[in-house]
This record gives sequence, C-alpha cells and structure tokens, in this order.
Amino acid sequence: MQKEEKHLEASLEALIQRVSELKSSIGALIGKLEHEYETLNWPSVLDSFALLSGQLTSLGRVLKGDKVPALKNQLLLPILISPEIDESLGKLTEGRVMMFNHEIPPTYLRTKPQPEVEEKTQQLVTKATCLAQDLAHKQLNNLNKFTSNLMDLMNSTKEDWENDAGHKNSQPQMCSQDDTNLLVATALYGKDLRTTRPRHPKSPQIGMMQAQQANNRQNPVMTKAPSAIKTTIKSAAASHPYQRP
Amino acid sequence: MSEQNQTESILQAIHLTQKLRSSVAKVFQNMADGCSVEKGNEKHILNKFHESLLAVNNDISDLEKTGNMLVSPSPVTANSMYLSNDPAIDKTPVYQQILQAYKWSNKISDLSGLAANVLEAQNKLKRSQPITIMQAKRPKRLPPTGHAFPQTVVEQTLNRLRKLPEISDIKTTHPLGSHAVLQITLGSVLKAQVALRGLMIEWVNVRGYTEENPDDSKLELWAKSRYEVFQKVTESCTAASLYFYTPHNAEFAINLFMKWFTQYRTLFSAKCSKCCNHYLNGLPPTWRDLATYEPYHDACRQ
Amino acid sequence: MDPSLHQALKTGIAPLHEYFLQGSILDASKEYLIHRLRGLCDHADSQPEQFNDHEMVFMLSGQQQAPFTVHLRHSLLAPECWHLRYVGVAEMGDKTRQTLVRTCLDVGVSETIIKFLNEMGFRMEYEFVARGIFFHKGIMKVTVTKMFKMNQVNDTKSLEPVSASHLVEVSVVASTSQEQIGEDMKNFAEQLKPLVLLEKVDHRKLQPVTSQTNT
Amino acid sequence: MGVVCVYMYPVPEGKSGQQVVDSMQRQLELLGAVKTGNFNVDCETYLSNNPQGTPQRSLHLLHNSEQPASCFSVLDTGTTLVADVLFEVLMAKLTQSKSGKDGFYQQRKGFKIESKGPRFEISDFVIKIGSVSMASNFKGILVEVEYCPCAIPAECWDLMREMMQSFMGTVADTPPAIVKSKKDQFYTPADTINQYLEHFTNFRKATVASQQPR
Repeated sequence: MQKEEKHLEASLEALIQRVSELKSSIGALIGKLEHEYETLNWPSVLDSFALLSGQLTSLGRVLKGDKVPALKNQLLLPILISPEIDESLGKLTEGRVMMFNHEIPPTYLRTKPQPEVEEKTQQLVTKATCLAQDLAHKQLNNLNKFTSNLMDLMNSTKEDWENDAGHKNSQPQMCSQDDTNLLVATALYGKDLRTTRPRHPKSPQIGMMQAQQANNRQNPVMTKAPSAIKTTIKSAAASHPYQRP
Repeated sequence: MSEQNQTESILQAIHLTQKLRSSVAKVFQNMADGCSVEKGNEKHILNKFHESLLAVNNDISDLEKTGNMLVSPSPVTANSMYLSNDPAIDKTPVYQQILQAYKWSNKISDLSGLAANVLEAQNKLKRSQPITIMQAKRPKRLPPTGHAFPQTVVEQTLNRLRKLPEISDIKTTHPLGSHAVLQITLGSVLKAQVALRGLMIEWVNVRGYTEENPDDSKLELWAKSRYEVFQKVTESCTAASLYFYTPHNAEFAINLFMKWFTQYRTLFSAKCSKCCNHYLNGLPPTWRDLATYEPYHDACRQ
Repeated sequence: MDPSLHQALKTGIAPLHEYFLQGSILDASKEYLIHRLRGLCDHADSQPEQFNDHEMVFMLSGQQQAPFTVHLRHSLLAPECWHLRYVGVAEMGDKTRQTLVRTCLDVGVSETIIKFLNEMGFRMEYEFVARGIFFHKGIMKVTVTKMFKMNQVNDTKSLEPVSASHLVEVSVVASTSQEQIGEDMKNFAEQLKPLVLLEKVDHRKLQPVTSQTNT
Repeated sequence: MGVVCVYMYPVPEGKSGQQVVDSMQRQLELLGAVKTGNFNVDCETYLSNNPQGTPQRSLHLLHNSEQPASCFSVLDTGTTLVADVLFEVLMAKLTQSKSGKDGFYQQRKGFKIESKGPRFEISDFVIKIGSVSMASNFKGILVEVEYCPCAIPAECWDLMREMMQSFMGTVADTPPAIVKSKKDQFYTPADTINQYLEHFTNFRKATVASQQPR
C-alpha cells in the first residue's frame, strides 16, 4: 500500500511538472500574441504551436504510460468546503482560485463534459450511426480522392516551382569573368595576337625588362595604352540618314 | 444533337448578333444626331430613347437564349482559343514600325507645309495651273500636259539624258511621292537640284561640287549656294527653264534645257565671247546664250 | 603648345579623362542585352548603330624611353574615317571610386596616318577587328563589341573570333572634376545585372608578361 | 574649300614690308575687296631623338586659321597628316621628358615661323597678305589667293591667273609647283599647307645662308 501511494505521488509529481510546463508555454504564446503582435511572424507562432503540441503528446504519453497507475481508479473527494479565503490555495493557483467554496467543486472536479456538450455529442453520434454503411464509405472514398488530387496538384506545382528556380539559377550564366579578362587583355595588350607576326627586333627585350621591373617594384609603370574600344562615333553618327526635323 | 442543328443555331446566333448591333447602332445614331429638346417635348424624346433601349434589351435576351442553346465549342474551333493569346511582343517589330510610320507622317506633314510655303512665296510663276472654271469659258486652250507623265516615262527620259557626255550623274529621289527631284552632277564643277513635276521643271538650284549635302540622301533643294558664281548660275537656270518651257511638249523642253545646261561644264574655264576674258568683277562668265550656247559675263550680255 | 589649346585643356572643353567599366556577355545571351540596352538608352526608336572597325596598335620604342602606344581605328563601314587614340594607364582608385579612370586622347586623322606613323618611327604591334553595336545615354557610351583575330596581316576578311563572348564597355569622356559621373555609371551598370557584370577590371593583372617573353 | 595659290611677293629695295603690304591693300580695295579679318599660318618644327642607326626625322606642325580645328603635320619625307587639333597634345606627350630621359621628339627652339596679316574677299575670291616672321624678325611677304567655288586647279587656273595678275602682275604667271602637279585632282587644305611649308623652308634656308657668311 505504502509503495503504491509512493508510486502515485511520484507520477502525480511528474504530471504536475508536465502540466506546469504546458502552462508556461501557453502563457508565453499568449504573451507573444499580446505584446509582439506587430512584429510577430508566422514561423515563430508555428514554433510555439509545435512546442505546445510536443508537450501535449508527452503529457499524453505520461498519462498512458505503464508507470502511472490508473488514475481512473482513484477517487477525489472534496473534504472541506469553506467560504473563507484560503491563502495557501491562492498561492498554489497563482491567485486564480482564492477560496474553495460551494461553487468550485462542480466545475473543477468535473469528470464528465457539461450536460449540454454531452447532449450535442450524443446527437452527432446518433447521426453518424444512422448513416448507411455504404454511403459513408462512398463519402470517405470521395474525400480520399479529393485529398489525393489536391496533393498531386500541390506536388506538381511545387515541382514546377523548383524547376523554375533551377532555371533561374542557370540564367546568370550569361557572362563569364574569364571572357571579360581575355577580351580586355586582347584589346589592351594584344594577348594571343602578337605571336602571329614578328616584332621589331629590339623591342622585345626592352619590353620584357620593363615588365619585369614593373613586377619587381609592385608598382607597374604601364606604358601601354588601354584599348580604344570606343570607336569612330562620328562616322556612324553622321551616317544616320534621317535626322528628325 | 446533330451537326445540322448546331449550324443552324450558330447561324441564328450570328443573325441575332447582327440585329443587336444594328439596334445598338441605332441608339448611338440617335444620340449622335442629337436633337433640340423643346419644352414639354422631353417626354417624347425620352420615350423614343426608352423604346430603342428596350429593343436592344430584347435583342440581348434573344441572343442569350440562343447562346445558351449552343453546346460548348466543338473541337473544330480549338485553334480559335489562341486568338486572344498575345504574340511574342519582342519578336514582332510593331513598335519600330509604328514609330517609323509616325516619324514619316510627321515628316511628310512638315515637308509638305514647307514646300507649300516655299512654292507659294518663291515661285509665283506657276506653270501648272489647276483646272479651273475659267477653262470652261476658253475651251480652245488645252490644259498643259507637262505634269502628267507617269514615272516610267520620266525614268526613260532621264535615262536618255544620262547619256549626255557632260553629265556625270543624275540621281533621282521621290521625296514627296510621285514627282522626281533630280540631282545632276556636271563634271566636278557643280551640282544642280532640279525639282520636276512630271517632266516639267519646277525649280532649279545650283550649288558647287564641293558644297556638301549633309549626306547624299538628304536633298537640300532650297539652300542657296554660298558662292556668288553659283547664285548667278541658279538665276540663269531659272530664267532658262522658263524660256524653254513648252506646255504641251515637256519632253522636248527638258531636252533643250539640259542641252543648254550642260554648257556649264566649262563654267570656270570658258572665256567670255565678248570681252575675251575669264575674269570680270570677281566672276567667270556665268551666262550661256540660250540659242548659241556661247558664254558671256553677266555684264557683257547686252 | 598653343596657349589657347592649353586653356581649353585646363577648363575641360577638351576632355581628357575617360571613366569606364568593362564586362562581357556570352554570344547566346547578347540579344537579351541588346534588347535591354535599347530600352535603357537614348534613341530607342531607331535601330542601334553598328560599327565594324579595324584596330591597329602602334608602338614607338626608344632605347631609354618607355614605349609609347597608340591605337588606330579604321572604320570598315565608312573607310574615310580614321581615328587615333592614346590611352593612359587605367587607375583602379580606391573603393569609393566607382569606375576605372584613365587619360585619353581622341584625334580624328586623315588616311595618311599609317604611313605617317611608320615614318615617325612607330611599329605596328598587333591588330584585330572589332565589330558591334553602340548605344549612348546622355554622355554615357555603351559598346557591345565582338572581337576577331585576323588570320592574315591586313586582311579584314578572314577572321576568327577571339572568344565566345562580346565585350561590353560603358564609358564617359570628361574632365577630371566630374566624379559624379561614376555614380551614374554605377547605377546604369546595376540595371544591366545579371546579364552583364560591369566592373572595374584590374588591368595590371592582365598585362601579359609571359607573352612578351615569348615573342 | 577651293583652289589656293601662294606666292612670295618680292619686297623691292628701299621699301619696308609694311609699305608693300599697305600699297597692295589699297590696290585690292580699289578692286572692290572687302577686309574680312585677319589670318595666321604658323609652323613649328620637331626633331626626333631617335637612337643611332635610324635616320633623324623632322616633323613640321602647322596651323591654319582657316581650319582652326585641325592641325597639319608634315614629315621631311613629305607625308602629310591632317588631324584634329588634339594631335598637338599627343605631340606634347611625345616631347615630354620623363624622369630625366628625353622624349621621343624635341622641339626646335627659335625655329617657329609664321605668316600673318589681313584677309580680303572679292566675290568668291579670298586674298590674304601675310608678313612672314621668324622669331619676330620680318622675312618677307606671302600672298595667298583662293578661289572657293572650284576644287580642281585645271578648271579655274586661267580665271585665277587673270584675277591675280590684276594686282600682282607677273608674279603670278605660272601656278605654284604643288598646284601644277595636282591639276586634275581635287585640291585639299593639305596642299595649301605644303605650299606654305615650302615657302617657310625657303625663308629658313635663306636665313641660314645669310647668317653663315658672317
């Protein structure tokens, strides 16, 4: 007996811990909604929900777990009901319940849903049961079909998007740095062009010397002139046959 | 539903559409015509308008009914769905074409305005009279025909003229439609711009060989030469074009004129027949006799 | 030098500085670029202007003096047009400067120039053909150039492309005091992304040390 | 641009250059000439600093106020280059001596020669009477006559000769050599410059010759 009581105590302890965790995260979410609604973004709300649902499942697991004795079998009796303000109770409930009077037990110690809720559930249950088996099947199948169709649609759209994105990634391949360098070097220094013809006999050594000097000094005195890619604009501009009046 | 039936209902729908159009057109017509509303008469007008609108309404509902009877378009019309698709805008040169057309129309209006002004102001001696009622009173006189030559004939005549040895080149342009403007190059001495109307010479302007046109395609029909000598020659040419003018044998006239004109090949090198000098008052002999083609200084002519 | 010419150079009437950016575009994507440039630049209504130039680079080298290079351009479309250009070393400047800057000198010349340069002591170093389109936007000039190697000396007919890209350059010729131009050019270059990355290409890295030893 | 003839007009003994210019000006005004400003043709000479082995080149750089945006360069080989006036800046870069080393070319000091004076017009003729001076020493008189409407010397030579003889007499009996050699071709501004250069060279030679005996 002693052992069982201890067991119960421990599991209750665990439950209380879980519930208080749950409570604090709900509080956090509410705080977030109330104070940060201007800057709040959807992902962070989703995070909070995920936390909540995790905590709920872990609570459920604890409840169903083997270690917890069947709480159903336990009885809970209100022993003392008094209209006096009970400070310790207030402390325990963070000021929510200040006294344990006659109004409290029916709401707080309820084990069944409220009568009207129960009635509604009952109605739904009867409605569900009176539905013919095959009709229900049909509806189920329909629903499944719709869902799978929707899934397909979403998936294909997603694929399209991803393809598009992939496409876009391939587009910037419109220019290449190597080509830029090659072209500039060709225009400026005649890269790859010089080899085709013999040069002035004296100049190579001089040119080389200078290039080396330049490299040594790390401050090249470049005496070669950059390109004249700009061209004889005059000619082309003048050849425009019709000036606007 | 049979094909036959389908066709019929389509036909009917088309018919109804036409009807609708006509009734709508009628409404707009009425509105466009306008009417002066007299006091107390507003009701009448309003009624009339109301009636025509009702007619439109009826037509619409008829059309709608027939339209509902039509089943969804048969596969035959599948291609028509592409009708509304935008073509690849980038590939069609519509934009440039529109701009081009706009520019040209601008240019045409500008140039025609300019030409009208110039012709009015500078060229009072009209050789081509518009046919007026006056002619009815004097039926004996034939209207001049010089302006009424088709382009092919003009081209043929010019080709014959091109064979004259003194002429190095005749360029033809048609800046404002059918009538040609010639640019005649005489050796490397001068260039003349001759505006033709049919085969009739309307306007002659002579400038130096080196006086550049901004570019060859652009005609400078009106800009006078910078040099006095060519201004004198222009004057002589205008006089000659009037002298050689014959209303009914324009081809003959242009041949005579050109023959005379080619004498200017020796503008700088010919001696005056009277004073036997090249130079007089800063000018070479700028006049060529109309009959003998002999060169004279302006002052030596008389 | 003529004092009035001196004055003109000082006051910026004869501009001596070129601000420029360079980049390239693969041939396949050239049309996109042309399309965009036509939209961005002046005279969108007319066809863009073409050029086809034969460029020859002449060098004058002495024993003690640093070699002096000039670029001679001859239009193959308008054969009477000859253009001589001297350009100085391109300065990278620091980060705050948006473009490369170099001194430049553009001189229109008569067709006797080749003979003249040769007799002055210049020797031709290399030549190529540059063919392309140019646009202008205000004082900014944009060129899209395809460069061709010439298989034979002085033969502008048999050509071989240098690379599979077009060279793209944006440039402004102005006097020194106009640093604002750099901003404008940068903004313009920004609008051509990602088609072309117009940048300050470091010319020092491109100077062909190896090719000089080879020749 | 028309055909230009440049003649050296002899200054008779006992007369100053200014007197000759004045009398010619009066004569022209009698013929109906109108003064339309002044003109100026100048010439500077550069020598190349070529290393031994290659021949030294001299390069003449000329300006003509008639073509203010151009400059003309003539090498001693006779090759003439017409260029934008900016070519002069290029020339300046070539003459610049960098870090103690000489430039590729150097200017010949005290060798600048120019012809300047009034410019007249009679109808399509332009007449310029230039007093030539080198280092501010008077050297002689050059008369330039241009007939603008015609660009081919053979066409208008007779006309020009009659015109010129009316105020210069026998000086203008035969066309200048350069004009003669280009009779049937188009005359260009470069030809004018070459005529001037020829006269300038003659003046310089005369100066050197007259200085040497001393």
